[in-house]
Amino acid sequence: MTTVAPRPPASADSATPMQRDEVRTIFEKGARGRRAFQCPPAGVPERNPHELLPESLRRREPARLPEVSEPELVRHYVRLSRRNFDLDSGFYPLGSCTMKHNPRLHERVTALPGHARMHPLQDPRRAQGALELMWNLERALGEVAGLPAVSLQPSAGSHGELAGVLLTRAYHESRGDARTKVLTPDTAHGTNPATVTMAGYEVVKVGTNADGGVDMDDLREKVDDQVACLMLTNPNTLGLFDPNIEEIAELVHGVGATLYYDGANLNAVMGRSRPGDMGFDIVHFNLHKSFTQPHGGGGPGSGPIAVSERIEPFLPVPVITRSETPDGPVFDLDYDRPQSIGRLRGFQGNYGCFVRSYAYICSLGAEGLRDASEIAVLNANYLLARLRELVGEELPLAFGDRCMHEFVLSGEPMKRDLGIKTLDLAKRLLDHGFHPPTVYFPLLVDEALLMEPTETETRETLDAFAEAVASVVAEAREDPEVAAEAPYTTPVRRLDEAGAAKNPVIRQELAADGA
Amino acid sequence: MTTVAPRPPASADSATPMQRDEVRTIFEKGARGRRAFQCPPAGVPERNPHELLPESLRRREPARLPEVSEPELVRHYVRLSRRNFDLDSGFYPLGSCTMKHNPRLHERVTALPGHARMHPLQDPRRAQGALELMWNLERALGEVAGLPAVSLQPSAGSHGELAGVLLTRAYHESRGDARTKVLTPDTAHGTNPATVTMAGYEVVKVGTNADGGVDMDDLREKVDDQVACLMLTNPNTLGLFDPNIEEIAELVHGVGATLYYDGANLNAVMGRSRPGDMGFDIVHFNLHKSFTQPHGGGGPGSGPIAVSERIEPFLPVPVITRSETPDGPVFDLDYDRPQSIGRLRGFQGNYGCFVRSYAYICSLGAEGLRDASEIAVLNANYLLARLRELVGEELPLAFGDRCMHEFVLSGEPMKRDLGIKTLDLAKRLLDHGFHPPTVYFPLLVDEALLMEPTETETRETLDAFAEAVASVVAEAREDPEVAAEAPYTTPVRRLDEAGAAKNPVIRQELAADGA
Amino acid sequence: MSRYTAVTPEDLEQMLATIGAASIDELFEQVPEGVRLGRELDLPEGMSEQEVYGHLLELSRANTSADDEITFLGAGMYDHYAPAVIDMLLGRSEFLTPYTPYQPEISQGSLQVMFEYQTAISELTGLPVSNASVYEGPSAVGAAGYLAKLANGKSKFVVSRGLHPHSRETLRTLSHGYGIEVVEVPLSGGVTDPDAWAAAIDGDSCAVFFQQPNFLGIVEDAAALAEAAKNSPAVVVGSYDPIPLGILASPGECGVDVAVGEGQTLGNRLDFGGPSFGFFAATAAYLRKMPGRIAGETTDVDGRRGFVLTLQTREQHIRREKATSNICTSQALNALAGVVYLSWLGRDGIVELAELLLQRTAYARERLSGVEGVEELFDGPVVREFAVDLDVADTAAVERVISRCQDRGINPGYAVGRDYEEFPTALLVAITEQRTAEQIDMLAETLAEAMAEERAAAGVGEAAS
Amino acid sequence: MSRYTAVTPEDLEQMLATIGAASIDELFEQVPEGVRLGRELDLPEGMSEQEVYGHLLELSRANTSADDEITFLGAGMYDHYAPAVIDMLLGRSEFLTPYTPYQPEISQGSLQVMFEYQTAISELTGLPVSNASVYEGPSAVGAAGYLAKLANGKSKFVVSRGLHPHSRETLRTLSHGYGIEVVEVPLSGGVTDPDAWAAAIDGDSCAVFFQQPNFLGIVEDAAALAEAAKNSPAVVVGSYDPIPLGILASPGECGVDVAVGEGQTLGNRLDFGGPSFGFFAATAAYLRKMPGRIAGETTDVDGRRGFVLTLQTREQHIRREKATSNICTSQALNALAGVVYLSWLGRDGIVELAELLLQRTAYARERLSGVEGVEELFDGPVVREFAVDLDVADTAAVERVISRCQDRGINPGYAVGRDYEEFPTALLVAITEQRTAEQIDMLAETLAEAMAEERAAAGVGEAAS
Ligand SMILES: Cc1ncc(COP(=O)(O)O)c(C=O)c1O
Ligand SMILES: Cc1ncc(COP(=O)(O)O)c(C=O)c1O
Repeated sequence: MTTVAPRPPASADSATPMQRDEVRTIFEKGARGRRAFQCPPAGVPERNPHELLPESLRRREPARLPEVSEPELVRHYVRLSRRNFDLDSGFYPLGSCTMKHNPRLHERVTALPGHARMHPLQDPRRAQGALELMWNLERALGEVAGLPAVSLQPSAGSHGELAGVLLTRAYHESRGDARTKVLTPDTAHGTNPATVTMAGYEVVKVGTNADGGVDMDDLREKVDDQVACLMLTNPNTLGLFDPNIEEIAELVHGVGATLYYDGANLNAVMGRSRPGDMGFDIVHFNLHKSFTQPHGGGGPGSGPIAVSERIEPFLPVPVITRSETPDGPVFDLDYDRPQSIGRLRGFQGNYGCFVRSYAYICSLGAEGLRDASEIAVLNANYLLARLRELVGEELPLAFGDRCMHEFVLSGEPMKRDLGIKTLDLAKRLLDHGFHPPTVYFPLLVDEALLMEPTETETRETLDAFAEAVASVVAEAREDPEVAAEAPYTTPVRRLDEAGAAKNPVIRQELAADGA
Repeated sequence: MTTVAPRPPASADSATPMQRDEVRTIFEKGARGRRAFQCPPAGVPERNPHELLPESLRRREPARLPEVSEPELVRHYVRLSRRNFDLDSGFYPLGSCTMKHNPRLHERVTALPGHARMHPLQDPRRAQGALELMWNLERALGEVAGLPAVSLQPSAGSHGELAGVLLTRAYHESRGDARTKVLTPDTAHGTNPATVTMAGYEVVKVGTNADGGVDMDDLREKVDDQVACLMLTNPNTLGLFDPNIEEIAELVHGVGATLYYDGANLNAVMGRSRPGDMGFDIVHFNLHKSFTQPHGGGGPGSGPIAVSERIEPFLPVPVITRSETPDGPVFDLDYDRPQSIGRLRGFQGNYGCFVRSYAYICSLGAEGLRDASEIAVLNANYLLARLRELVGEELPLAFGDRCMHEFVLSGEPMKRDLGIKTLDLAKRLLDHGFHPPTVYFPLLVDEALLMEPTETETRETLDAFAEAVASVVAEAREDPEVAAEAPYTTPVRRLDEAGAAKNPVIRQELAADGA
Repeated sequence: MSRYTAVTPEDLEQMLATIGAASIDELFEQVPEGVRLGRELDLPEGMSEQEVYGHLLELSRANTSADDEITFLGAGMYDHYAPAVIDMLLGRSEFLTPYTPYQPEISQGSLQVMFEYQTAISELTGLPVSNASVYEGPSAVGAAGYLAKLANGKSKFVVSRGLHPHSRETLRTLSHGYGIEVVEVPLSGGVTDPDAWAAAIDGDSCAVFFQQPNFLGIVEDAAALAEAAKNSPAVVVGSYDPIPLGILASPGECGVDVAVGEGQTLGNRLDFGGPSFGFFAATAAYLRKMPGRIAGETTDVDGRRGFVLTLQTREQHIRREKATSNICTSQALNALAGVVYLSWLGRDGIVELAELLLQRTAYARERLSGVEGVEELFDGPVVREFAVDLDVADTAAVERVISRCQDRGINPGYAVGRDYEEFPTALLVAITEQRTAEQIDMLAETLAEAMAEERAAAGVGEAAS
Repeated sequence: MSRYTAVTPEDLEQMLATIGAASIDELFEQVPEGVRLGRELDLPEGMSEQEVYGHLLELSRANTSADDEITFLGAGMYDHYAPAVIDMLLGRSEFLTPYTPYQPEISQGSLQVMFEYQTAISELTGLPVSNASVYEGPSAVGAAGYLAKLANGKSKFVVSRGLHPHSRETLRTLSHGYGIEVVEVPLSGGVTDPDAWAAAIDGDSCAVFFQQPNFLGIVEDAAALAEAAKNSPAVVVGSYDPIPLGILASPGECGVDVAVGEGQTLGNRLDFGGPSFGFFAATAAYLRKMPGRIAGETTDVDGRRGFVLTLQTREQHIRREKATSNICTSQALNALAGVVYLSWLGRDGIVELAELLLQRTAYARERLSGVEGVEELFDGPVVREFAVDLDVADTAAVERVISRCQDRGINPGYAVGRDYEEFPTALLVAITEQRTAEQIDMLAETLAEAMAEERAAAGVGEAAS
């Protein structure tokens, strides 16, 4: 390892330089006795607190929470925030994550007291706005999926998957049909197999053919009456729409299994093709992908599911109902669903997310949603074309010729010929001010780079990104060490992840005290 | 000039490196036809627009406003924002500016629709909340000032000054007394003399004595029956409370002139001493200083005035009134004030600022306001003590021994002995992540550094700042070039201000077009 | 052109040329004809920003929110005051819009927040290990069950009926999948029946679950409940309300193995039930069985301190079908609200707040017990919520009483009979620092009126008064 | 300890020791005893955040805001929709909390915003020079007057009565100080009387002032008004409503020297009247007489593009008594809202929006003229606001009609008679894109009812119907 890596031109995007080593947690700031909180007076006749709560039930050691004034609190977290890269200030082509623009309108409407300050157990008669919104969102999602019934309850994609596989189980059990296996392609996202296990099924992997689609022979071989379900992403995680989808559906339905649609890639096909029409029984949506929830550094999300007629009786409770009355429609929550799989969580799901995605659908309408998918596909193909033009040899497309909303390049030739890995490219892109694409996924492509530009990016940004990738490749041709030691301009550089896992320090040690 | 200035350790506080030269304005982004705005349909029977507005009144050249999508708009301004230093992330000891913490509560309450969405011409009977708030704020400010009447109308400190001098004029004129001069000390802020001219008076400067107070001999000499007013800041811009204030008041009142209090430094004395009790007739407040308005990069502010009995009849219209009725108090706006100087602006002043400062006063109460001033003075004296300890020789205190809420150091010895100017020190502090103090003001101190830490800073921050100043001085002792060419870590470095003024480019040139 | 996209006709032309395609339709040729939609979706037309705002505002006005009534409704989510700093910080693009921190070099903000959050939760629970959040309360209980299954593979969950009904239902839904039986232990005198609890725990017990304070608001003897499981293989899981933990014996002090709970009260909105977050803490023994993200401290190549996602071999993206959980997207932003809230409260503040709740709740309990036809359901210690029994016919009558109160602008609480047939006429009343003594007095008066009305309508008591 | 300060008892002790003082009182010894307060201020006790929030919420609820009624009230401030991006950007600490950009190296954000703002205002007005904002509309008119005084030193301001009454009053207040006489020119047929205007302008005219559209909403022939001053020394000042400038002939196209106006409609809240901003643009001739901050483009020592405050020798901190204005703190944040709003609208959007106003206003004018007892006051062209005359007794009756409408949830506008004795029974009605056709229909119906009631009460017309 050389000590003086060639550095890119010094950069500084901020007017508040923070020394790189100045990393103190909130627990390392403040002082004993400082506070941001001021407690209001109780205002009631004071009772002896130790009579109200006996000593035996009281805590002995205090929770040593931070002790800071409000200005210290604000400054700590504002400064900390700037150690993040974010979508609002840079391109984020993280494949499979659909990092599309998050309209600020959504934060405004979600914050309205009539939404934000609604208690989830409010009498439905006094929650008609919330229920109507959820009803409308269910109908819209059902229309996008091409399926008749929707539950908004799951909290994220993987939660939707779990709901979906449990629905499959309930469906089979209702027919006295105890099945044991669930098929997932080897391109599947990790949540799919993990979900299968959690739902008590065995995972059986299905291979991928040379075109990047499901290996039909392998599928034919594995599909039998012990198969409860096939979970599929379509377009799949290679960004390719499976041309055999109709046959796949036929095969799966032929053995009485259900077909599950992992909706993470729905952004490719909204208004152009519908999972229900492809033969899927159960679909989950990632509202935080296709329907633009801000991702919050790892959530919250929301993972509604849409299902076919035959799955509908098993949906989680409660279910939203709508009845016509002389005074107009009335919405309610129905808990009386004898075949339901039950609850997956408290209350009615991540309503705050529903408000955002509903606002999004209202903004775009039918045409706008289709347009979004079309431009997502256009942008992906444009970026792909630009990259092929610039670095087609070093970073070839892994499968196929065109793509849907995302595509996978292989960093294999680059690694072989230039000596830098996909990871190095990713790290060097940080110095160019870009978030790297998803790397090393899907697993079946060596040195994979999964790129998803989304529809909300400009052509100029795609060009700049393609040129940055090309410049990293060109630079590596001169000196691979540059990328191998990148990044240089970030608050920290490559971190010791192995050490972190080996010797986990997952909380701050605090000084003991007797107070 | 050497080309390779010694550089501080590389720093990067942000996860989105922006190349230093990447400066494009919003007019240089986007493309013809892009848009963030979507116009709602008119929804009325369409009329011929050219009949409604004849061609002769229509504009010929379009306003070539930016053309960007919402994501482009957001990204532009979010990135741009990070090229600012701000109080929420760093220490801002800008003397005379009282950069105290801006509680976020204030933004929340100001945004409540019942405040933010109030039309200023709403019928007072339907604006009782707003008028009550203003009434309460007037009473509180009057109590802090020790004066009986308040007008909230002026938009900022200098607007308050103008109101004050015009009130003085109205007062004298009402007595048939045409005076011509206004006295201002040489330590006065620039707005004072500028105001005097705008109000049609002649400025007469009063000197400063060796202790940093008003030169009493000079004052005695200049005070006569042509003097309409003496404008004073107390503590003054040296951070010193004038020990002769009672005598000054006597002298000024002795010739029938008014005494004006520039309230920019009120943060030193809240709850400890009151301008009214010192003999002042008119006081302006900078709500954006003592009463913590976020400064917004140069406003908005608010500059209410408090006045004595004899000045009250001349206050701007409208005046808020309160009457007791059987249903409780009723507030109204009184326009019928025959001696009033009239309006200084539209409507009732910067109400949004009133909400914030009123919330602040509610939070702190009497004790909290006094406490704020006490800690402001404590912090200033502590910082002064620390700096004396560390760099007392190079940067001596300009006047006096202790200070009130701020103090002035002289960079003269540093310049003489180390060869770096106050400006260089200021610029080098940027690399340490601090906003520099006010420099070259007040004018009567050579190489002045005016430092005001405020009460909301921690001791740790004051220590770190003092040490940064000391380290710049120490560094200059080694190599004055470092500071002379600082800063190094900022998005841009020293800018050509002379060139900018000589050849002013004050708007973007846009390509002509025929559209 | 949409306001969120930027392809002008010129852009389109040039982009298609670069791609070498004649049209966008050509790009969709991958989609087999048989599954092309071939029509526009049946959805309303798109709207301008202001119209969408107007529509959503209108819907919001068709709700009765905690701004529109004085609410004593709790039962799992509570109307606490969240300070304004939280809005500001959560609204910052830098926290709001990034994805999960896969690239640590440019995600130190999110990662350090996770580390701080884990520390705060660890302190609060007195347990050494916390993850960076799970979805929310009841599913956190479910996740704890799955951890237990992975840990010991036993066949039975023993569940106190004091556990929130949503948690019990969720546990049942999830455990059905992997085949664990759920046995419920009844309450006795308002707390988990200690004998039934001890009797239900045996060598097949995979995990035992209780809630603190329990659904009726009563503080359980958590140490005793944990002790009862000591000689079984069972993982002891407690579902905790975090604010009362300011004064209640911590899970760590009580011998609890896994402490979970609903994080809404820590700086998150009510939001009609979500998003909030679930916290999940455990003893060191379960570190490598934890679900979800965990941030760890480390150093970079230059020796600088930094944070990374760690112990990822537990997770689905690495371990796939062998993962400890399928969770991926979680509740990072809500957990940020949580750690900011806890830092805002601070070490002394959380104690003061909990003591305030204790006092006001005691006052409210006393006040309501003085109302005609209303009496304390149980007399165990409570911190922030308590149940009273109404002298009315049935749960429907309780709901009518509630509704009568609501018509007067006061929401008196939750009808316990909706979930507990054994307490058909109980009303669960929640107190927060936002409910003043004056409002508690109003509640007592309003409840008295509503009770009188209900009893008059039903012909009970002084019918005509 | 206060939540905004951080001095613990240990801090205090150590700090006093470092200072060498025994107590805080000692630090205040500078203040002569005679002027020490010696008691606590007579103010209420401090409150917790939640209590302050509650109090301010309560006060806000005692107001009838534009959220609580359908409002057609304008007369200088208008209920336009401001997009959500503005809240976000103005809420960012980086824009919200810095001072005026005295250190350009760490203020490029604010400075570039100013430069962009100046460009946008320059485009909108068709004038080459814009400052970075002044306080608000009427005081911007006052500032234009002072510029004229500095420019030519003449003795008379000629002012159209179409200029907003607040602007006229402000001009009078300010000009009294430096001794300029104000002469008003009446309206004729709803616009500035051209003959009287011409007659009033002479060799002593320092400046002439008109408003576009004028207070009654009517579009003036700005070019003709400017032309009339051409052979005088007068500076031609137009006070403009910025959104109609999307379609109205620009000041630059009309020969106006200085264009000012109220910026509230450009992305700022109503806020009961402020803060907003005033814009101030001029021909190149007046560059060095402009008040306020101006940002200019330049380069740094490394040749990088950057922005600075420029032409500061105009300003008070440099020139003191010789400054072109005393303005210091101005309205930077509100001007930021302005440039973001204009960028959001965009080149085509501002035209579309103004055309929308044109159509809806025409519709409203027609609808209201159809109401019994209501007729158009003047028939000149209008864009966003118009006056009708009510067939009632006097201004008080107009105010009663307004109040009757407000009781029905609609605020029909402004009683012109409050400021114009020549139009005692006129009602000024403002339209924005937030007022739909349906709401305009409701206005017509409500006004009809209110008029009928008022006239019935006064015994006019079909009293009993
Ligand atoms: C293809 C795919 N499936 C499933 C998921 C899981 O979704 P979530 O993160 O919402 O649980 C993801 C998200 O990363 C995904 O990309
Ligand atoms: C001493 C002094 N006086 C007056 C002013 C002017 O106040 P404003 O900026 O609010 O007009 C200032 C502000 O910088 C000041 O420091």
